[in-house]
Amino acid sequence: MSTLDFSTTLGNAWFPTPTFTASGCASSGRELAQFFDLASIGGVVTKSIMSKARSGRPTPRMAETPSGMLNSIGLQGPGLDAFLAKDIPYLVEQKARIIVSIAGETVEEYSTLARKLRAVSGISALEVNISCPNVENRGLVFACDPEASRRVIDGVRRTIGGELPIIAKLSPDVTDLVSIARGVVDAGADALALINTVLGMVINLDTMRPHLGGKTGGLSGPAIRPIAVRAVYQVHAAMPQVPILAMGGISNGRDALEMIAAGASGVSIGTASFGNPMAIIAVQDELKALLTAKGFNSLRQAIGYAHRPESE
Amino acid sequence: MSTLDFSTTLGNAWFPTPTFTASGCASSGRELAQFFDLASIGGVVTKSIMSKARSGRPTPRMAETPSGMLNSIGLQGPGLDAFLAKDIPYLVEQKARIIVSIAGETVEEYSTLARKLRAVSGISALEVNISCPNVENRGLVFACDPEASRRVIDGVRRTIGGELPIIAKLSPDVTDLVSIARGVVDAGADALALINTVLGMVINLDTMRPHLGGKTGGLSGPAIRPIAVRAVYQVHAAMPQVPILAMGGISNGRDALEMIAAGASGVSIGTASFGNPMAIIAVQDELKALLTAKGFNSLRQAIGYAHRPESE
Amino acid sequence: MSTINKNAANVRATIVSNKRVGQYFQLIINIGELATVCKPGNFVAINVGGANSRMVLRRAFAISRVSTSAISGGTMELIVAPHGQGSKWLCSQVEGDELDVIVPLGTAFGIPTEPVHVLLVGGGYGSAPLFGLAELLNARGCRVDMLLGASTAAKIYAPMEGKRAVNSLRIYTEDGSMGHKGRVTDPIPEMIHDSNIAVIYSCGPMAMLSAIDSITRGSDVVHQCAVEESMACGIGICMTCVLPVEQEDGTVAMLRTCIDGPVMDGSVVQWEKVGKAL
Amino acid sequence: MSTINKNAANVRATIVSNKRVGQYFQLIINIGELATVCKPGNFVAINVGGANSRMVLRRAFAISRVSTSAISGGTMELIVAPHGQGSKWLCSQVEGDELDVIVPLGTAFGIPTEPVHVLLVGGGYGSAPLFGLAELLNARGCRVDMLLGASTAAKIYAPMEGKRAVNSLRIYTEDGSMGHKGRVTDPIPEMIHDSNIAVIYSCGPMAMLSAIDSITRGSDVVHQCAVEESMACGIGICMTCVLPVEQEDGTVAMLRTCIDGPVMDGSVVQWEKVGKAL
Ligand SMILES: Cc1cc2nc3c(=O)[nH]c(=O)nc-3n(C[C@H](O)[C@H](O)[C@H](O)COP(=O)(O)OP(=O)(O)OC[C@H]3O[C@@H](n4cnc5c(N)ncnc54)[C@H](O)[C@@H]3O)c2cc1C
Ligand SMILES: Cc1cc2nc3c(=O)[nH]c(=O)nc-3n(C[C@H](O)[C@H](O)[C@H](O)COP(=O)(O)OP(=O)(O)OC[C@H]3O[C@@H](n4cnc5c(N)ncnc54)[C@H](O)[C@@H]3O)c2cc1C
Ligand SMILES: Cc1cc2nc3c(=O)[nH]c(=O)nc-3n(C[C@H](O)[C@H](O)[C@H](O)COP(=O)(O)O)c2cc1C
Ligand SMILES: Cc1cc2nc3c(=O)[nH]c(=O)nc-3n(C[C@H](O)[C@H](O)[C@H](O)COP(=O)(O)O)c2cc1C
Ligand code: FES
Ligand code: FES
Repeated sequence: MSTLDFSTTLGNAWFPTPTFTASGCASSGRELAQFFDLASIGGVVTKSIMSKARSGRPTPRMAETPSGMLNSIGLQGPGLDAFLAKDIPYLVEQKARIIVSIAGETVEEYSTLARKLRAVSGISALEVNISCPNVENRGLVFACDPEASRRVIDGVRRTIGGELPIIAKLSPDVTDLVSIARGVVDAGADALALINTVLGMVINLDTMRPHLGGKTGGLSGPAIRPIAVRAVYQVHAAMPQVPILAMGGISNGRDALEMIAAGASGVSIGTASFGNPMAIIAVQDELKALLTAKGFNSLRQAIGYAHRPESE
Repeated sequence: MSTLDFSTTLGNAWFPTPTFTASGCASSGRELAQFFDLASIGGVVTKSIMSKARSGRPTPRMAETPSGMLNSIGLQGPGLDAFLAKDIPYLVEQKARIIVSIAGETVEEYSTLARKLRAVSGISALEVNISCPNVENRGLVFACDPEASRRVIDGVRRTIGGELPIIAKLSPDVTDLVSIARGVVDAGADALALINTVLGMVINLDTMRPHLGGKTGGLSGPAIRPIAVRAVYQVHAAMPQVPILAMGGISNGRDALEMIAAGASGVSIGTASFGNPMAIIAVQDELKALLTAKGFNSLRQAIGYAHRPESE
Repeated sequence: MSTINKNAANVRATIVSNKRVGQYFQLIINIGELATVCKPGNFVAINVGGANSRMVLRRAFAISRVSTSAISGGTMELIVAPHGQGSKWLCSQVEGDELDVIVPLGTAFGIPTEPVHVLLVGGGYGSAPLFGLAELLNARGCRVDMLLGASTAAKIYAPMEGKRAVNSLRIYTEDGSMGHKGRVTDPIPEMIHDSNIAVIYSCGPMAMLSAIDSITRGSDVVHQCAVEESMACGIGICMTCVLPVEQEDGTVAMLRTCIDGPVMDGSVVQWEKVGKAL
Repeated sequence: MSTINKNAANVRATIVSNKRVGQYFQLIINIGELATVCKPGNFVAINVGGANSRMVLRRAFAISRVSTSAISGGTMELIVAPHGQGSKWLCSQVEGDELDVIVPLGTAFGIPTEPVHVLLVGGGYGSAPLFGLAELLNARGCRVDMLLGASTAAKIYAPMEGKRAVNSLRIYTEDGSMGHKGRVTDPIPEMIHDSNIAVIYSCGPMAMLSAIDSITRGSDVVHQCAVEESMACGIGICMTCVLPVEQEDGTVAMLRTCIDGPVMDGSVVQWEKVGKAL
């Protein structure tokens, strides 16, 4: 029996396993380290970091929904400097592979973040979260605007040079995901992260008002998995050469394999960790067992398998 | 104790209760009539009818997903003539209020359908399902294209005259739902139906291929309810005067009240009827009890309540 | 025009017993008066997962047998394979638990008016409804031969009592772990040739039904098969459960197997078009 | 830097008993060795709804008491109000059922090094963790007064045994159905004035905690309160459970109540900013 090659790559970054935390769902990594060794997973994707400290949205920041949840955190975080001083050294010390997620309010802010991260060692890749309101354009979310998306990635690419792979994280709340994906790839993204949360709302029937402090929130969890699988499939069909880091409701190895077959090179686990801090480890073990049971010699062979004609 | 005025209007059509079937989730009405009196609900929204008979998509046509399902029926139906000969007379005989849903592959087909329906008596309103591929524009779904959406509604409006209210049914799979909504209202829609299913996919891990015969399918059920509530809230905020028929995961009276508070004048129940054929009756009874318990004298008072400032 | 089984009702029904039988579970469920209107071939649709379930759709199961006794009232028997999350949940329910059931649904096997020679072919749990059918046919004076097949012995469902109404029973397993080694369809051509079989009743995987159709096609043998398509509602309102069926006028229509089936005339089902666009 | 409770572990734990007490359910759960590392104020996070549940998030409950006996091993007690679908599910579980629990989580009540006079104030099920706390304080020689309040008698949780460690206990109900009619906060100003209360420990609705803060603000009385914000994860990874808290440098930060709480210093919580953007 041959052993499975479980490794994967996103751009020029290599990872021993294809399982990652999802941005914003693992805080700084410390908390999950109580439950498993951070070096044992593919990597930690950090909470999206901005230039300055941010206190985020008012509470309540969550609502549970059928097989999912809404969150409206509003990118609370310590700002880049504190992040570089405290969180990165900790993760490096744990021998975790690190994907830093960045977020900005202007095209310039993204470039600034990239510039400061350029020289930081121990980082495997940058995930660029463009699901943020663009203050220069009436708060329209970057990821919903092909031109703004392109400009953000272009700015980051120019700043960062060819060193670090750029993973552009897209929102599913668009009419034509493939054209946005094409735009950011043309602008220099090495890989894509699909999908960010879906915009949703819950009304609190006691107050008869929107339940969340931020009114709307992002829907995540198993409820959105079929949307994520479709997004990965569509984008992989259009650009089979571009690696995809897939996320959206992945809770077990079967969910992960759906994403891999649809075209993902790696998977991020977010909401599932809230219900089960060991979810990533479970996904990793189950995915490995499934691939082996199906006779694959490597993860690579399974990537995009669902696109092959029925006859193969 | 005052009795609740439970009636509602969509355009100039009046209904004694605000609870409807959802298009495509009640077949011709006959089947549900075995479980309750069709005249006892607000009305029956018929399966979207096209000019000619259609056999629809290959099987499998469904996949269950967490708190939801995917369907890819592909608008199977008998065509308008058979529909007018068999289904309408039956519904009229049951004293059901009827909203006829129409679908087309071209702008012209919608107008043709409207022309033939114009003279048919016993119809309360037309629901125009524009979530169909436009054969004249590379199969791009009408509802994802502001201009095509507008042209469909404009054509129907011109044909039908001022008699029948037009309810334009929109897809949530767009970047800017409000602008599509504005476009169809400007073109003559009296009301909006929100939301159609969300595009999704499931991979069958036995075959490692898309599970559905049609590959992608429409996601419905409780999983999408937060998306639907958000859509209703956004559109009502932008156009508070336009009545909304809300649908998407409504399974009980509380779900219905969320939609009403977000801005809906009526609710359609689709997927919930698959699990519980009496779901519409349950929603109706529970919604009535909830409104009464909260001290409302009429449904009307609760419509859009969530938009009021906290202080009220 | 086809309509929903006119006896169908949505009831809460209590589980009388749940026993493991090979790889299946035999559930006896109290459905009171409704037991008297269930016919061989009819099925039920059951809610699964309980109050906080993420499963929103009903599951369909063939009624294996009904019995109406003075003590327990009317009951029905189901033979359930623990397949996915919903059927596994059902198999884990115990005596006294309540189920939300719609029963009876769908068409029934047609019973010949003459005492003819019939062959019953069951694959896996597909044998379940055949024993009740055999009793009925036997009571009408038919000669009833039965063939049961499965991949392996534990998937053969053949209760002792059930065999009483059968004149002959042959079992086939693909791995040879019980009865003859081979497919359940292997002996059919010879049986048709050697004896005067008027009707084949079949229930099992679609591939088995289709194979029987190829055998009976062109012959005088009537083939009544109980088909199985993925069903979202079971009551005719969703259009997911369709099969391509030839109409009287020669056209092919996608018919709902929850209403126009599950029992269908095998010769009009367009087997080669199943899973294809028309 | 604040971190997750270093003793926290994810375990499967068996329910030893589940009893109705007024409008609450008292659950005794076997958590073995972990019982020895639970402190008054700590909480647990429990998975709800079982295998096919549509509820994806854990529910948080204060540990009311722990006990370590030779026979049953270590157990913890929870007092659960059947509020929404998740807590109702938990209340419906019976002896022998297994739960997926993360325990212990969060901060604990600080115990004074001197035998001072303390006041414990509990609202509704908020009284649960106070009895274990009272025992500890009593053992340290503190004078322990207790005030319990709720809207109505059935929502007062005050077990017989619990009262032993308390020097005085006064109960307030808003409808007057038990004890004094009024709010549990009504007598506090006078009590502070009349006696030498050094610390108030409180647990209950946020409005109650905030009201106590207005009373103690500017005084020497230390206010340790166990707060309750909506929590998605309970282990510090989601940032949903935050409260605005004044930092040493005078700035206000949104701190995670699952890690920096639930027990917090009431005087640094910015009560008027709760639910507002900073
Ligand atoms: C008319 C009819 C009679 C049946 N009789 C029996 C019987 O007597 N014993 C038995 O064990 N099984 C029977 N089945 C199959 C049974 O319905 C499926 O095994 C069951 O629905 C699978 O559900 P699950 O939750 O375990 O699997 P999942 O894979 O989780 O099911 C997901 C969804 O797909 C549907 N689905 C999956 N497989 C099937 C299937 N084979 N047929 C229809 N829908 C499916 C389910 O209903 C559900 O909505 C019958 C099916 C039909 C249509
Ligand atoms: C530190 C802490 C200690 C607690 N101790 C107790 C206790 O001892 N006894 C008790 O009965 N209850 C306690 N609660 C409240 C308990 O967590 C909620 O009542 C429960 O989560 C509600 O879940 P549900 O499924 O019944 O309601 P739902 O309304 O269905 O819950 C929906 C979601 O909102 C969250 N949520 C709703 N209300 C609350 C709340 N008040 N606090 C936190 N999250 C909430 C739930 O966790 C869930 O994710 C405590 C809460 C916290 C944060
Ligand atoms: C509480 C919470 C916070 C999140 N914060 C971020 C974030 O800071 N940056 C980001 O790119 N995505 C963020 N996300 C989105 C997730 O990374 C992920 O894309 C999404 O939740 C879908 O995956 P899941 O269903 O596994 O959670 C957040 C999600 C949640 C639930
Ligand atoms: C099986 C199925 C068939 C449907 N067919 C149609 C249709 O013909 N026309 C239409 O406008 N919407 C159709 N829909 C969408 C529903 O009308 C509704 O908008 C959607 O399912 C969301 O509501 P629900 O979650 O209550 O099902 C269909 C949905 C399902 C599940
Ligand atoms: S299962 Fe819904 S129509 Fe047959
Ligand atoms: S509940 Fe998730 S950080 Fe506190």
